[in-house]
Amino acid sequence: MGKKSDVQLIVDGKRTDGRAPEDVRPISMRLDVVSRANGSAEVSFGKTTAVAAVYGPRTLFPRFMQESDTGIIRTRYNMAPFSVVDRKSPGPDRRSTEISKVVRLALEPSIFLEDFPKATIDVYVEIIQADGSTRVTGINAASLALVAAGAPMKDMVTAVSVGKIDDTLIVDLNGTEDQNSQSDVAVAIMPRTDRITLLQMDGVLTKDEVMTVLSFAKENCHKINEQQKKLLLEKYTGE
Amino acid sequence: MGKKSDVQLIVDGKRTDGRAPEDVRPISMRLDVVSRANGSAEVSFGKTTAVAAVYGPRTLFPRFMQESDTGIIRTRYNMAPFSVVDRKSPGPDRRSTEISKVVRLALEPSIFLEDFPKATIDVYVEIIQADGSTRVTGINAASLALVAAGAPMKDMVTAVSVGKIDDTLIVDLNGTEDQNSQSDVAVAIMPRTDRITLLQMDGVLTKDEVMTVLSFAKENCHKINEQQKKLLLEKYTGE
Amino acid sequence: MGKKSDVQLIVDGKRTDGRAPEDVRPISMRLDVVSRANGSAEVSFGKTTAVAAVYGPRTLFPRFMQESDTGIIRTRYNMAPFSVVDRKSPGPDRRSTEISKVVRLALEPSIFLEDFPKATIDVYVEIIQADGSTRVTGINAASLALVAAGAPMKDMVTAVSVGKIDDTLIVDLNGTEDQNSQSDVAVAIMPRTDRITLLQMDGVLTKDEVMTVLSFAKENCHKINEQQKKLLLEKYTGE
Amino acid sequence: MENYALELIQKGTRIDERKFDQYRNIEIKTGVIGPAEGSARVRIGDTEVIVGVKMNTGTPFSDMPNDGTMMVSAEFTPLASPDFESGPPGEDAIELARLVDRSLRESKCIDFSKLVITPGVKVWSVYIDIHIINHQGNLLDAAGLAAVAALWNAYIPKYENEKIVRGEPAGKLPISFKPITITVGKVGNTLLVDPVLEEESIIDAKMSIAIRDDGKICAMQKQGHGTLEFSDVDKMIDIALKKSEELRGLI
Amino acid sequence: MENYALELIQKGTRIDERKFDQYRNIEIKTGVIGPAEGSARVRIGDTEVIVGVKMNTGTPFSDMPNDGTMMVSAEFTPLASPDFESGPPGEDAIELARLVDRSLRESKCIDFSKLVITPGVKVWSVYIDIHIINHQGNLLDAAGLAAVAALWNAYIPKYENEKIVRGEPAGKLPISFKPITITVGKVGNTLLVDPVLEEESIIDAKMSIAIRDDGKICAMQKQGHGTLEFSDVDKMIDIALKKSEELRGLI
Amino acid sequence: MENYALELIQKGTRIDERKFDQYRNIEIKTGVIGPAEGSARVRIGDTEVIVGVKMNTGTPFSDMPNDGTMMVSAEFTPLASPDFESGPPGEDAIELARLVDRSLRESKCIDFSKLVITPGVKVWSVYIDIHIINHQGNLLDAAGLAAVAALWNAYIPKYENEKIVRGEPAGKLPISFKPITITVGKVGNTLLVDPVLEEESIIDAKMSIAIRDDGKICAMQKQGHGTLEFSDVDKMIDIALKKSEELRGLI
Repeated sequence: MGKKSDVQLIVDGKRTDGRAPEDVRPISMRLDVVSRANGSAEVSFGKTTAVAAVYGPRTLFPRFMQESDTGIIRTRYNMAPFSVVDRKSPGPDRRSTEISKVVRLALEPSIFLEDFPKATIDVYVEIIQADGSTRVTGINAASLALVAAGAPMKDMVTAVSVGKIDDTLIVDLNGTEDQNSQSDVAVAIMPRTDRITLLQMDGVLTKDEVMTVLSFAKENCHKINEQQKKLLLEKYTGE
Repeated sequence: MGKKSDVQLIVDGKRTDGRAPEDVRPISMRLDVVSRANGSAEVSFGKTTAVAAVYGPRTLFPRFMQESDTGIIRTRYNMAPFSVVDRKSPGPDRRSTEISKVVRLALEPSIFLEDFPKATIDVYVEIIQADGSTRVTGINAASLALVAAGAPMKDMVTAVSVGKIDDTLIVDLNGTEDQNSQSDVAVAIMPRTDRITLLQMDGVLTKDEVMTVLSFAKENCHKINEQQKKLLLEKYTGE
Repeated sequence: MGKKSDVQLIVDGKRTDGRAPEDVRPISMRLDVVSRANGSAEVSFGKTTAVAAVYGPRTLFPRFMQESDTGIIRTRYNMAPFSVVDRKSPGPDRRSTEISKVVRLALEPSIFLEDFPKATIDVYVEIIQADGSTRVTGINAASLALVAAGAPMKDMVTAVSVGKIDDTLIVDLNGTEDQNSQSDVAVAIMPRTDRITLLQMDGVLTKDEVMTVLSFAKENCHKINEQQKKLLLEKYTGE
Repeated sequence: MENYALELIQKGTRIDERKFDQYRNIEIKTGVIGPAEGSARVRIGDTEVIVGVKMNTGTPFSDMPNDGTMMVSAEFTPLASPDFESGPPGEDAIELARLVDRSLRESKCIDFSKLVITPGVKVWSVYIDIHIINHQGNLLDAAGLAAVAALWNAYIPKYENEKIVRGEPAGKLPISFKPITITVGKVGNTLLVDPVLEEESIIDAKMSIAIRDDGKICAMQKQGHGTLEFSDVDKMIDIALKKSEELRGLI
Repeated sequence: MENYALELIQKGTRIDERKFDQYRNIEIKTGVIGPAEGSARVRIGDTEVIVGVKMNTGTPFSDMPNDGTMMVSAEFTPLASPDFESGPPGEDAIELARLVDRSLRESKCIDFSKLVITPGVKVWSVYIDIHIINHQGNLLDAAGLAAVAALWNAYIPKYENEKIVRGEPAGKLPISFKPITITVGKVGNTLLVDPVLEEESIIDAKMSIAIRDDGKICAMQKQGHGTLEFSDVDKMIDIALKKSEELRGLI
Repeated sequence: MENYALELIQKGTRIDERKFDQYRNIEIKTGVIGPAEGSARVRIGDTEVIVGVKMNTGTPFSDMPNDGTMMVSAEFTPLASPDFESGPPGEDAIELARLVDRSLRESKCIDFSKLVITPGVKVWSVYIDIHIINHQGNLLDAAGLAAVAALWNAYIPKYENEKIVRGEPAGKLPISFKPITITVGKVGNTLLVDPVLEEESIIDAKMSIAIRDDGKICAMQKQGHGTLEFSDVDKMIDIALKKSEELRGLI
């Protein structure tokens, strides 16, 4: 990240995988993939696939961790060993520990925690295939799973990655772009109010560039959120 | 295991340590080797030596692990670092974790768990010297220790290893045989009812061979159980 | 340790850092360096610097560790990764685990534990710079922190290292001396009664030498304790 | 719920109306994980397992200088079941991984002699990772099936200038057998295969039996809290022999 | 206490009477740790952090054969706060270390190309250890400041006969930038910098922004339980740009 | 029970009627562990400890290129006492291992200069593992005795073609001294050796003293919750000097 690659990533206006800068990869979303979870979803952006499952609200143990006036949310972001080109040893590492935290903070504002005192909602995100933008894909899956679980929610959370490669702003970075970007930004918002719940930026940008990147991210979050809502609508009204 | 060795393991009907195929190595058994345990035993089959100690029934902590209508049994199978030719790092590994589980399942059916609700019986098995057949030696020691501890028991548990080397069925594999066997089977039974409580088989055998192996194992378990009973009789009726 | 170095450590009666054998390095002591601790102190002997903080008496959790008729003291001795010439991986190792124990036993006799049943006093010692004699420096800092925390105390604890290099008795070993000493002794006493609370000796000494070393240590402890008391007096009466 | 499943079995039927020797619907997809050299996603009913195969270079064992190596791991992710916990693999995950390991190793499924780069110095190491997505019973059979399917789907990447060239296959992974693990459970006097979760909790004991293409048994393990009779083992092997052929046909 | 801090902010003032864009008194001492190749002890008010830089030799990453490496770790020692626990780094310590890491890495603060001993084989590894001594709020800004100060103070030791000669500098560590991390918090409609502990507990959300000497942003991270509006980010960057110059001047 | 032991000591006698400077019956068996290069099983009364010595090859420390290495570990297996727990070694096990380590190292018991295979590159590493079988008091003295007995019983295996030939001795392990650790406890004004478990719990403080064959002291450590007077140390050393000769005679 933050390094301008020698290879050209945009040729004739097309990215390495043939997309235009403003194209998100093909998205697939599926609900109810884990039988015993209260809610679950599998979301793919191209070859990045995340499965999320939500358990709870359920009573929090050990008891001394309970808070009498509010519930809590816990998250675990994990990558399958085979999800990346160089096999990842099983178990949490520093990166997944940090991402577990930012994912939690990205989702938390969307939930009425005070509705389930002494209890926890546990959100598990497994990355099955990683080709860039894994954390935002995981957040999109987790938000769907939360809705499917009937968690008390103020709004959904929708996330996207935006970046700068070859001095061009792009959306939904794939793995190659992620590694060679001049800048890489992950953003999550609650679409109804455009409130930011996640913002992580790497690379080198001027203030103006940052603000442009954020608008671009917001716009794409809204598009993705339409797809999330469509899926949920089908589940609850259709078929 | 499961690999036919280049070296011949049976020459003129004799095994590497001079035994006939149907011979168990010299067995020694001793009770009450650990002062503060409720029961304990040391058992050797040739140069394989296991010490077992039983603590409990004792109240199980932390309390949330207690089961209100039954007791539980916990086991720990551990090898001393010096017990094997290539020093083993202290602490559990994947093999000892699996064996701790199968030893527990091998012993559990022999115990009236419902007699001690909310409590645990803890069985510790230490392998002091390893020359093949360690898990079955450990089970034999543990069963003696359970009786010595006065645990409420339906029956004893007796275990033996059988295998196939140079196309011949053998009993009580030593270390060399274990590493070069065509097949290696560990069996534990409750001798009064011939119920199987442990069966682990590696290698390649036909169904008929498996069934022959099992008969052979049963027969040898009965012989070993006679020695276990003799020892206990001496203890309780007095030398 | 215990090895007579090839390099000469005393030349013309002077040690590698210019001191005479009986000289302690310049000592600096400061109180109240950690805002939220009940008491804290930073102590340097030359380039060895320890920070100690005391929390408590505070209720001990989990509850089953509480003792109904007495309090306990817990200690953690830790070295910063950059405190030593060869970077130390963060986290406890065997050495720091042992030293945490001996520091606890060195401090414990000075405290009226029975004054705070079910509670704990937690003493944390961080070595910031290590140039020999870290554990005794840590004990001196911890004892100051305990007084500053208002812990119920019978006496202070004062510690010093003494050793033998080039067949000469020296006090307050620096890092080079520590590594090349013929013998290295750490001693802590409660100065009012001359009771020994810590004594660790490495190297090879005759009994007579040991007894001389101990007298030498006692004498130096008293000198150091004067400085500890002076500092406390300033805090509680002065400025 | 558990009593209901038991009651049904005692009446000769099952909670999902299957026959006692009938598996749930099985679905096998291979090549599903881009970054892996081999992969399979297997569903047995709702139970779902992904296995990924990664090829790395490593050092051979000193007593096997001319053989590649293999390592099987399993993660029981807390996502897949409320009974699974975060943290290092527990004894059930370790047992499952070791059982899959043994079925592959003892059956000589992988031809390790063809995985040597420099004899005694550098060989291919086959990492087989079992990832549980949805636990609705009979994990071991699903994991075993997925492992074999992923291995048959796997390739060896190109190796040039002492480096692996990821994504460029140099050839298929050399596989000789398709060992199939069949677990047969015992409830009272009934033997059954492929228990769902509700059935697993009332099973007295079960036997997992790995069968090679030639009908030979290459691994067995009794599981569960109860006991088995010798005659049970006889019948269980017969069931396993029959079902293993059926499942092998799916790969 | 928390409500009092909040009440004051709502009234337009702070618990210690600072302005909203004012840091507490900052004190930076470098070269304070004898055994370290670089070190700094930074106080912002009562908050105190020591950073030590240790130079070791290591292997370069295979995709960066001509670059040295860097590793940032943080210990939240239980000495520094009753809220810190013994044990391996928790998520807060890991996040802080990774944020400092990113601010250094993305800004290209260290010139890694000058840290090669034998290309592809042996390079210098820069270990940056953050040790918290006193936690009274705003740890990240203090840690970031200490890291940069320690790096600017650091030297490369002599390297002779394949060995590091400790204590003998062979030259300065090659440093190009002084990235400064400024954390701006939001309480209601108020934006403020350098919160003390009492203020941190009532902050809705905050943004940490790392700024390079040329005014470019090289890392950002939203923190805290609440949300931010897009217009907040605009204002927060302005504050960070201004304050980063001020703090950079202190090193 | 504890009070009874204390009461007896105050009356000038002990729970098992021994003299204050008398050890329980000591039994030392060497060569008891087939796979180990050296081993000893020591019983002091009911207390039982096994020490195994394993010889491996390793890399010398960079500051000691011409010396072999040694590593002492202790396992307080939960089998040996209800007070011991499963898991990594606790502080008591670590302290015991380190005390045995120091008594061996400081006494120069092992001649490390004779354990070099290739100077600076490959040396013998002596692994000394202490395994507690039965804890009935005075573990350290038993462990120290077993360690020395196992070392005197140990051999260096043959080393051919860069490999250890296990089971074939090439010569004795080079041992020069028999350091003996004697622990002297203080209860009120009474000093005593070899406390049983009931006595250990009422001991104010104790001193472990390692003595070399030439009567020199090579390690000391105060243990226990209480304090000692300087005059106690004087007397304790005298007791240790006397008892160490007695115990050394048993090896």
